[in-house]
Amino acid sequence: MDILSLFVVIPVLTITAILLLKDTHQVRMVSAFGMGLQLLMAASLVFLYLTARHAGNNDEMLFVKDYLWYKSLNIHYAVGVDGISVAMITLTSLVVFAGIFASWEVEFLRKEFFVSLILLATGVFGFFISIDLFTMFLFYELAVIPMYLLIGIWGTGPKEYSAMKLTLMLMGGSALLLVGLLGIYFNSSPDGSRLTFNILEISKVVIPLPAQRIFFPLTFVGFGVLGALFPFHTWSPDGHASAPTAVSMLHAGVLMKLGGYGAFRVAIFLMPEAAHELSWIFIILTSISVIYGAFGAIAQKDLKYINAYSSVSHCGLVLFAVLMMNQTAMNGAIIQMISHGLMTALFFALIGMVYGRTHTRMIYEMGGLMKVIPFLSVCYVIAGLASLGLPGLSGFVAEMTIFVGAFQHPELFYRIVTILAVSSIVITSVYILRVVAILLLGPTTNEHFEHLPDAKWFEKISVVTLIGSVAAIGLAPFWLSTMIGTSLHPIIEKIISLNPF
Amino acid sequence: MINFSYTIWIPLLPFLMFILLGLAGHKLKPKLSGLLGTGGLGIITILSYITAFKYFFTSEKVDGAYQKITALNFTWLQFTDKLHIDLGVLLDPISVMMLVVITTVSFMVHIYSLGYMKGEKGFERFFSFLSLFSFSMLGLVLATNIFQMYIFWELVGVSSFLLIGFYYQKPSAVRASKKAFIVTRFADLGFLIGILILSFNTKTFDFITLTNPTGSAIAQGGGIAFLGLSVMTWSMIFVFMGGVGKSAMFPFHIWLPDAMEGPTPVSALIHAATMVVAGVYLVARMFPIYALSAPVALKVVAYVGAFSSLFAAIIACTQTDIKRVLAYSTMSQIGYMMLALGVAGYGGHEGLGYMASMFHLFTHAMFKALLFLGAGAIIHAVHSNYMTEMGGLRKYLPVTHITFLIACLTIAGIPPLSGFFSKDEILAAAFHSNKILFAVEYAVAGLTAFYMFRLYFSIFWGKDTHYHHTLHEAPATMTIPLIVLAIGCIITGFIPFNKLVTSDGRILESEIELMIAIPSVLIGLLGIGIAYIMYRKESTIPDRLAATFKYSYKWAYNKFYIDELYLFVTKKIIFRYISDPVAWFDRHIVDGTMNAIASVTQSVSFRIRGFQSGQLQKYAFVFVTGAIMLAILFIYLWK
Amino acid sequence: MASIMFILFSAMIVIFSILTVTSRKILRAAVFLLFVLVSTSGLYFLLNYQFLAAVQLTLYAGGIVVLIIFSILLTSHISQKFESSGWKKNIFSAIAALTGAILCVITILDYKFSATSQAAQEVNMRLIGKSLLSVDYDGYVLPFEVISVLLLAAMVAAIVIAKKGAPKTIGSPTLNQE
Amino acid sequence: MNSGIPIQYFLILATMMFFAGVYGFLTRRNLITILMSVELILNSVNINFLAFNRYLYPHKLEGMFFSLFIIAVAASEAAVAIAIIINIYRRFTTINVEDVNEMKY
Repeated sequence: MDILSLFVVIPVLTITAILLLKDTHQVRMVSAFGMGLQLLMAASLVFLYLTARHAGNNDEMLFVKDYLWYKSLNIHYAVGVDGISVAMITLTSLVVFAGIFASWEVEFLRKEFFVSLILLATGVFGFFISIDLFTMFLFYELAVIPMYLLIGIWGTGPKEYSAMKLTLMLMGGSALLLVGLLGIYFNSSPDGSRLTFNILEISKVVIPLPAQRIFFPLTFVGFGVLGALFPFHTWSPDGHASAPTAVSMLHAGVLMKLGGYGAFRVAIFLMPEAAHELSWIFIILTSISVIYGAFGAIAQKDLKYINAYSSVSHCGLVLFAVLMMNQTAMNGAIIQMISHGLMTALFFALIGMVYGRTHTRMIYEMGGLMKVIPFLSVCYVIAGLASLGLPGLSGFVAEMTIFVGAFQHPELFYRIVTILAVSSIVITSVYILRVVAILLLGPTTNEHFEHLPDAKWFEKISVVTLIGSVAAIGLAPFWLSTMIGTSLHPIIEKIISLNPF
Repeated sequence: MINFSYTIWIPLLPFLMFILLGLAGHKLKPKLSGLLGTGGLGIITILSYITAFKYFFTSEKVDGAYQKITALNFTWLQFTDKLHIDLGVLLDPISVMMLVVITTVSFMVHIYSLGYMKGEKGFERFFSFLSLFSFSMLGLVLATNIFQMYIFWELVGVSSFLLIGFYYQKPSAVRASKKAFIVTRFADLGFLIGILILSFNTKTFDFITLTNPTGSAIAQGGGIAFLGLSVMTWSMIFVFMGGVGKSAMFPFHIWLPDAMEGPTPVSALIHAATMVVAGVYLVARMFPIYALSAPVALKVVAYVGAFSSLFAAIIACTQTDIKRVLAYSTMSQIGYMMLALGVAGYGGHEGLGYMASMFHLFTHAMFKALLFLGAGAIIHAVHSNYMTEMGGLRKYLPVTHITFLIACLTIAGIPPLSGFFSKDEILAAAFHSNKILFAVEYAVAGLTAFYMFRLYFSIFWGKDTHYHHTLHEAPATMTIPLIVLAIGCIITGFIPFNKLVTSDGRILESEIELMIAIPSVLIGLLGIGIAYIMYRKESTIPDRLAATFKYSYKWAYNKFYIDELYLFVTKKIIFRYISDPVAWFDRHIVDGTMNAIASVTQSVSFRIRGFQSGQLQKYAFVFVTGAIMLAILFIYLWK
Repeated sequence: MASIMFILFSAMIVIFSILTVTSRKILRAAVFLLFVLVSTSGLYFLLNYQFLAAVQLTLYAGGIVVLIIFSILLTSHISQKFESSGWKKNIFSAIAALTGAILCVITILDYKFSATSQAAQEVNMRLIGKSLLSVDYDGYVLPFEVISVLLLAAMVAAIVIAKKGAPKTIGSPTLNQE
Repeated sequence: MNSGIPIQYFLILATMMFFAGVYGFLTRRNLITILMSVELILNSVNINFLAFNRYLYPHKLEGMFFSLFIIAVAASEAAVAIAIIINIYRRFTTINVEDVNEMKY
């Protein structure tokens, strides 16, 4: 058994174990154990990866394993990682781990809840380790579908509507994506040899430009739907608002990153010419996402909506940076994915905990919580500061890398758009501070809130894990940035060599 | 070469204190945590003095100029081969000077806070925030590159936010902290854009490379033009925008008066002595570029500074909240410094303004911290911020009275106090460069003397107010810093700044020009005289004057309605005309489109579900007919 | 002789088929069906498939029709006339059926069936029995087994479905409540 | 034994029987009569099988066996169908096919 497949096998084993359990109290222990193991695996993967790189292994992908799966279409179960996937896997295991603890007190159908949650995680892990387009798509779908159940069954508010909307829009996206992937597949060998789904093999050939022009937008939009690309982002506010805590965390923290990761790894990496040609359209869309999401967040009254719009803004920044197609901006995009993943998971965890106490998410119904639940409030402030890009926390590193990178673009148009995107940092601070001021500061407005209990041990584990990671990236971004940068190098080289701009 | 690598501990120690007090503060006894914070700062104050001594007096000069020493530098985040954020320690005359200023004032404020904040809830939190601020401010001044400066720039912003909002249950404090953060954040946007443009053109962040007067970065400046100004000019104007925000220059000054909602020691440290001069420091840091490559931007600096100083001085004459008077006074004095930088040139005698600006920064830190701490002592005793509720306090608070008087005389520019020297240099620099600006500053000098003594007389003299409780002098922890700073006010004027801190590191020959010094003292005395007449005793003159110039008084009293303008822009335009429509648009147009697609699909399905009638025979009929049709089609029609 | 028999049988089949599907009385329809089935077995005799004809008589005419009649007795009155379907439905169905029939007939008449030169095989019981149980190329043991399983399943299913008082095993829960 | 009757006659006969069955299937409302129509259809198919077997491939037995199996299937089908019909009658007290439309939409 190779180490990467373990990332799929461990969740599956955990699920099996949960299903065999009779006692629902043990379910969460088993889940926590399984996902803790996964976190350890991720840590050791980082270690192994860095050791291998240090030992001079300069392959594009490490730990590659390839099993033929379906012969006539040449589908393989092919796995492999580079620095980017390693970083994303680490992110995922962190968020899932924190998510398990954030949903410690789920009572209703607990067993089924954890099974769905871990199934979702399985899909995400599988997605990040795959280097075969078809397998990747399979895991992608595997991640999307449990979402429907998780929101539809354990959600709040208009959960059926939200679940339906989210699933339908994501499925619509994956329909486009499937067309795009098949388009890539059928153009994967212009010289008439065997067609392939393997990313590494496809990256060595040049897909004919007319085909790229058709399939690049399809693939990009397909992934873009998941990455909350304007105007396909509207599932996100409703979906997040209705989802239970851990699902919001996982969804905003990890699942939305599949979009950015896919857009980068598939759409741009495999079809750089069309990407370069068409990037201006998507640059405009993504910068609209960035500004528009931030402005949208200002006007919201529901904590989760605020955060959902903020995610639109931040994820817009990811796609924005990816489209700039230079080393620094892409590096920033990856860091932003990780940083936003952690931050937004933290946010949703805290919102869930606050909601669990006050039973409302409307900011105007709360106030002065800092005095009542200081631990959670301080964590909320930290999350907010991370989100508005305070140095020392991860958001700053990511945003600055993106901005500096994007501003190195040789064309004036892109630089001007970058300045527009930069202005989002102000708007972000407006809505973050607005929430912090209304929610946490000021006098305690409602006497019912005077005696709320502060965080319990499992909530602390969840929150501290995330804050620790956010601060770690913020204080010492160098190792992460280098790990990603090294892996980006061959990709950038391919893109640059084809587009001497 | 002297080894300066220990200087890393100067910012690092407060950071460790912050972590310690922030994480474990609530477990320690409040007193212990206060002492820990103060002790940490005491150590780095000593370190700073040692550094200053070593730098100014024992380090080697090359070609008669102080060198920029990079004591420590490591790459924190790599963007491209050339662009990377480093963290490190850069020592040059201004950063060393700032070290001394910051650690001194901060140390004094720490001691003062031990008394002032005694018994407050969140005592240890206060000290951990103070440590965070000290860390950030020291990191800012020691920055080796512009991006490091930006990092710490943001950090001082956030520590200011946290400290202004220290009384987080007070809605006005929350509002003020929010305002301060957002306004400065908006200005920082300009700073960031400036950095981006600058780095795009020069491909470096490093200060030494950037400000090397013969280096490639400055030589590049003339280049590409946009709206008639060179790229370098644009980037410098944007960078200056950051400075405008942090230093509360017009038009980003609105946060500073509100920031007085924070505890008074915070106002003294952050909003008088250190953080607000960061903008001045920024311009000084980039000065060679401004002077050599972007003279237009430098002009902007000068005019913004001059206008702000006049504008703030006028408002200060009408305010009644003593901390707000001081806040406007701060703004006015920083305007002075900006102006001085703006009229300076690089090197030689042209650099007088630069030197004067730094000098004034130094002296201002002392006397303004003193004024604020004195005001704190008064508020501590009286429990009110309004000078209309004070009067005759000289009897109750003798130490505070004397030190406050010294500070007032210093700011009024009365020799031989330090303010006289620095202000005189500024006026001289302005006089040699631009007569209009000189006239403005001359008037401001008079106004300054007037409003400061208005304050002084109303508090310590004036009518005898009856207080609800017996007033008593502040404890020693509060008076000692007052005395130390008062001594500072007296002696710092004699520091030979022209030998130490100049634009090019060389000694600048300058002497007091009597032609300028005498009139400036005279106008100061005139201001004091008018204040004496109006406020020494209770009198009706101020009210009558206010009635005569009703409209102008009202405008000045309401700060020229700038706040209202901002409120209009933010509340009306941003919230009502941008955010709400965006939210509406998103819910109804974008999401509406998605929902419309869904509902169209649904209604079509409802239409066609009639086929699925459950009537077996209908199905069969359709099937048979279809089969027949297909048969006909394939056998006869498809040939 | 054969042609006479053929004409007789086919006339009976056609007439009674039509009567089966048009008769308004259900029991009568069942009896007409019986006539059709019997005539069909006559045709089988004519084609020299005696075994099959016997099967047809016993199974179809004997078994199924009796079953049908029983169920008729269980579910409706013997003389019950059911209301005729709407004339629209009748007409459209008739048109569809006629069109189909004409189409098929035209196709049949168009096609030239080539006569075979192979010698006919004697179909006797021995051969049938052997073939049914043979595993050779020409053997039918597999379908035979499948059919036996099917019959068994049908038997069990019929019992389970028709069993009274145990509706939980079948049907949707909403139906149970009625 | 090919007694001069052309194979087409058999086929046409089967066709008529078949479409009579189809007509019945489409028009009758009583489930039992529908079942009878199905029997007609099955029978017509049987006739076809046997006719083809006898006229075109007399040396083989496929058609005959197929018919045999069809009869078996028809028997089991009738058994199950009648069980279902009785059950439906119990629940709906009718075996009118138009009233049994729970599965619509």
